[in-house]
Amino acid sequence: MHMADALLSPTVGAAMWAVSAGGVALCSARLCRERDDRLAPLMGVLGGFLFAAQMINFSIPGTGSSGHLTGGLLLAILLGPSAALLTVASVLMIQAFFFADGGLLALGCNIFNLGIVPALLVYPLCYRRLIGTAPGRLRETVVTFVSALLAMQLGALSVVLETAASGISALPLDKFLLLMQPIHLAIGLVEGAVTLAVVSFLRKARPELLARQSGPSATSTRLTLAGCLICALLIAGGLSRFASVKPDGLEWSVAKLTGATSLPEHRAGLPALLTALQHKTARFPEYQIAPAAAPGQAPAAASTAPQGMAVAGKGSGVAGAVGTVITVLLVAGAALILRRSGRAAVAPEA
Amino acid sequence: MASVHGALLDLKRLDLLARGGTSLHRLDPRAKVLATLVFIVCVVSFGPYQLSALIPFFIFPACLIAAGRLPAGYLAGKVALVAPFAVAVGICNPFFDRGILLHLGPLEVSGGWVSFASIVVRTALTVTAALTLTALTGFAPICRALVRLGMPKTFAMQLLFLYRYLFVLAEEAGRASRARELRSFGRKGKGLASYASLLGHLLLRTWQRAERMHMAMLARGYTGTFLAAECGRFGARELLFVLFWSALCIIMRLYNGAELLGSLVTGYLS
Amino acid sequence: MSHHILEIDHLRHVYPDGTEALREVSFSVCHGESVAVIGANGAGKSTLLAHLNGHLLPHSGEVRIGHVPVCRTNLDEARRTVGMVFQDPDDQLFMPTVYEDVAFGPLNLGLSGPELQNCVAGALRRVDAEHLAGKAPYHLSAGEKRRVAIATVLSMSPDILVMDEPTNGLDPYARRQLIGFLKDFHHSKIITSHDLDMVLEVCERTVVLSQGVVRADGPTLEIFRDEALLRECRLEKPLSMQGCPVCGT
Amino acid sequence: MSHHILEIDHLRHVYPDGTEALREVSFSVCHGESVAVIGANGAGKSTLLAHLNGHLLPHSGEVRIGHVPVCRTNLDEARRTVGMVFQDPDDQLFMPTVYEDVAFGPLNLGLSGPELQNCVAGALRRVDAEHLAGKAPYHLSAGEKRRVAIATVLSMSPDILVMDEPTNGLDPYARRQLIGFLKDFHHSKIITSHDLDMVLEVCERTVVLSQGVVRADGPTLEIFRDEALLRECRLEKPLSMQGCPVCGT
Ligand SMILES: Nc1ncnc2c1ncn2[C@@H]1O[C@H](COP(=O)(O)OP(=O)(O)OP(=O)(O)O)[C@@H](O)[C@H]1O
Ligand SMILES: Nc1ncnc2c1ncn2[C@@H]1O[C@H](COP(=O)(O)OP(=O)(O)OP(=O)(O)O)[C@@H](O)[C@H]1O
Ligand SMILES: [Mg+2]
Ligand SMILES: [Mg+2]
Repeated sequence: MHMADALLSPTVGAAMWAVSAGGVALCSARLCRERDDRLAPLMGVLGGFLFAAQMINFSIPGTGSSGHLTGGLLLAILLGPSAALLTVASVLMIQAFFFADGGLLALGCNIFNLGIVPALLVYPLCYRRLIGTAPGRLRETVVTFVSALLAMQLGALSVVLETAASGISALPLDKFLLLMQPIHLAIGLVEGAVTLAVVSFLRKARPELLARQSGPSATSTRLTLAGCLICALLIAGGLSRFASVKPDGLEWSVAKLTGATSLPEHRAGLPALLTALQHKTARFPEYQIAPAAAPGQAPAAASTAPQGMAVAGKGSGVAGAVGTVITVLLVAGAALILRRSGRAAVAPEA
Repeated sequence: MASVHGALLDLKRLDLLARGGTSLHRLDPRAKVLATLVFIVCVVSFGPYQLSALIPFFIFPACLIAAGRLPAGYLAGKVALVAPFAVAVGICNPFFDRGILLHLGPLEVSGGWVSFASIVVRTALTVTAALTLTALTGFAPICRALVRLGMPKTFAMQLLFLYRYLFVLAEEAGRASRARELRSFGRKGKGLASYASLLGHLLLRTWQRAERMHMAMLARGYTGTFLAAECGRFGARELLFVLFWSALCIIMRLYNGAELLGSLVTGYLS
Repeated sequence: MSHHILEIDHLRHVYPDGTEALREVSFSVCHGESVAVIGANGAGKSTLLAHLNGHLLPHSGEVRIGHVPVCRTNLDEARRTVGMVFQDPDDQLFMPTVYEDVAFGPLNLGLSGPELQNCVAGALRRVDAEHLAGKAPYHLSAGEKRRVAIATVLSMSPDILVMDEPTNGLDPYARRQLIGFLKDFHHSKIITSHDLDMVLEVCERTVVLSQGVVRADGPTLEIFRDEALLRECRLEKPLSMQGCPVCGT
Repeated sequence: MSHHILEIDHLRHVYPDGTEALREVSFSVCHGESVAVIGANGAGKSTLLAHLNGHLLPHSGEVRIGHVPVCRTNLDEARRTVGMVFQDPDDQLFMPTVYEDVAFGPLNLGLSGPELQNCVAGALRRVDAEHLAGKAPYHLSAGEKRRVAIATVLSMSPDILVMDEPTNGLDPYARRQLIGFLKDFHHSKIITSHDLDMVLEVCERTVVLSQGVVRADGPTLEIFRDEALLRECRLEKPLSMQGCPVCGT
């Protein structure tokens, strides 16, 4: 359930980038402070493990389909929340760059859905609270299942919210929810089962590995606070989109919020660039998105859409189509010429 | 386990492409990362019903692929395979959004179809841009570029380690899952029990490998921080590259080139 | 003509990245024969073995087991007939205990109850590892792991045993034990190895692979006497044959 | 008395799970000497090597490098003096390119600029791998990986070179190349291996380890002539000493 660039609006994308960059920065700083030099190679290879594990499937009995491990919760149990977040984020980043799984803008959303949710929200707030210090068999089973389910449900929920807030998909919010949540109920159960099985395998084979994480974490309260803040940011960002009729409302609120969190990554680097660009483009009339929940009124909505449709009046559909074809031809031609000339230029050198 | 192999080969292939010697390859990675980000933001900032305005954007990946001498067919094939989620969600649009939006002669096109097509085109654009960036730059340089654009160093190190051991571990996992497949006739043996146990073994071996790696790193003076050996230069060429493509993307964002061209031509004809 | 014959016929394999790992490989194995496939690093040995049980499918040419070409539709049959022992036993042992691991294949073939137990016990007995049944694979020594890996394959009573570098990482005693076991085992066998002394003892016939082509195929001793051929293929005489004062050099 | 001497003195190591991997190990290495440590699987060879650069610390007894005991406070010094080449080169090559990998150690030692470049180029030249500098480790063959792994260690100009099973998985040609390189290399060396023929060629002295104790220590040839000792320690004569299998002498 990777979020994809094509379903995202730049505002939502930038907001989620900011949130995820903040999370990654926070966790990097924490790890830097801990200075456990064993952690660098361990996180690296466990990321590789996660990646490799996701390529192995198992068949889910009775359905004929197959599943695999997402791993956010498992890594949090093994490495602690900060290292787990960085590891999941790095796997997602490789997937974005090499398999274009998701995409570069959607990376922020994906890190949030699959990394921050299980590692910084569910693990400290649910798993650690419930599991206690010396859990029995039953308790461990129940808590692991509940945590995995919760992580999956929250992840799926944020996919839905992000998609809806972006407004590219016409899928109504309620239908989308009804589609996503039950599917992820099943996936969450499977995730819980695999996590539990792997943890108990490790407990039998190398108990000392799990002992590392069983002590109470001193910084968990701060992490929890950070989690709450992030959550608030998300909800504020998502809801303000729905609440505000004024298209600029979200940009304004996000800019204000990201400014207020005063994490350095928000002002420097990519997110700032994204928001700045968004501000520039937003000076021109923003297209009102047709209210997806009211499909019958689409023509009316279209007529209110200020620009795109205004040019695309009745007759100009043809003009658009002709123009599209010509543009494609032009692009292809340019590429061919470039390739030829490139070859000609390179050939004498070589 | 064809997928393990396929994914690995794609990785290796992109990695090999990144070692090409064109001037685009030599450009400082930061320039390419910045230009690609501007491009993607411009593309996704269009409204859901805009289709023709997206088309001119193909000029960016097309030029990079051509000038970087990348295999266009291979990249196109990869683009066709990815983003099933976006397409799956997008295909719902025609069902929920039936209002007629366009008339192409006698053909009436509903808003849902237009926005679906728009989603597909966006997917193609963003995915091609990301893959082109990787194929022109390579992963390690991208990481270094991101560090110099503000990414935390701990995270960058983590990315480099991951990338290095991806190959080793994925091959290990591929062999293990192949061994399981050879002895599970049909799908019977591929249930949860053997899956979890296989993962457990893999995790154990991974952990032992991490311990050995740590030993190797300590043996060579590792103290918890990584020192960078080389760094590129962000010169005039890089600046020009970024400015040119950003300007072009923003212009294409503001003026619908295809539409203008089309009305010009149809205006002539009628 | 025997049923258990294996024929490799003009086999060619190109990896998706364009590496032509096998270019033109043809040979066949009779019932009960022991064949070694030797060659330098990257000669294509492991690639060839992966074709025998249909893990890789040929680009052109074919592999026939008992005159039936291996293809997508009869993979299960091929996998039961050809028992594959991997180079690294860790890849092959993935269940929590040795017993479960050896039972994994037969269970999937539909055995159960006492039949299953007999089958597992028999396989473990043949490799002399009955006492290990209850242990976890990660607690075994290198030699024990190797023997158990062989048992997991034997429990499916394959007709042909295929092994990739079986003596790798074993100490001299465990290696000797394995050689003894392989000599006693009167099945068809195909073995790849860089341990040419083991090849000399276990296999009566040797196929030399070099850059994806069969460079030579004949009685093991004859091949090992041809120094020019060996040198060309980045090989050398088995160590025990180097500098024998009685015969040659 | 030389400065570069390595002394292992009543070394004992118990793993956290209670396995007593080393019970009582004592021997010492002089400047310029090549010592092989041989023994069965699980005899404790790798555990012993891990003590030499302080990755594991002894339960009792000590390891002295140049008369200074290795302990928590002088680990850095010990690690610079003892260059360790691992059994699996993949564990050792962890940077994106060969150049960066070889430069990793010198960088941490504080070299930079042309000094660094010279050091890296020199190390790569010594293992004949200059042309590989720009490659990624996962694009190398088994023999190339091994050579680069040695270069990563040489670049720190260690006083003692320690190698764990260096010929494992190499084809005969690459193995011969490695042996040639090791013979030319006039440093102190400690090598563990199951490849006793390589030991015979490279090391003038051999230590036999068995179940965590030193069973024998002496000139290599003498040790390999003592068949009773070898049999007891799950070893056997090097293959080239075992008599020719062809003419049966
Ligand atoms: N998955 C793969 N993709 C691309 N090329 C591959 C792949 N696997 C192997 N090769 C290449 O195919 C050739 C043959 O490889 P193979 O593993 O069969 O050699 P081998 O004879 O088993 O070598 P070794 O003795 O080192 O095990 C090599 O050049 C190798 O680099
Ligand atoms: N991390 C560990 N925890 C517990 N026991 C271990 C660990 N590593 C090794 N051992 C045990 O210590 C003993 C010595 O192991 P070691 O790896 O040193 O043997 P070795 O001589 O290197 O064997 P090989 O020739 O197979 O490499 C073995 O019995 C092994 O099972
Ligand atoms: Mg092989
Ligand atoms: Mg060892």
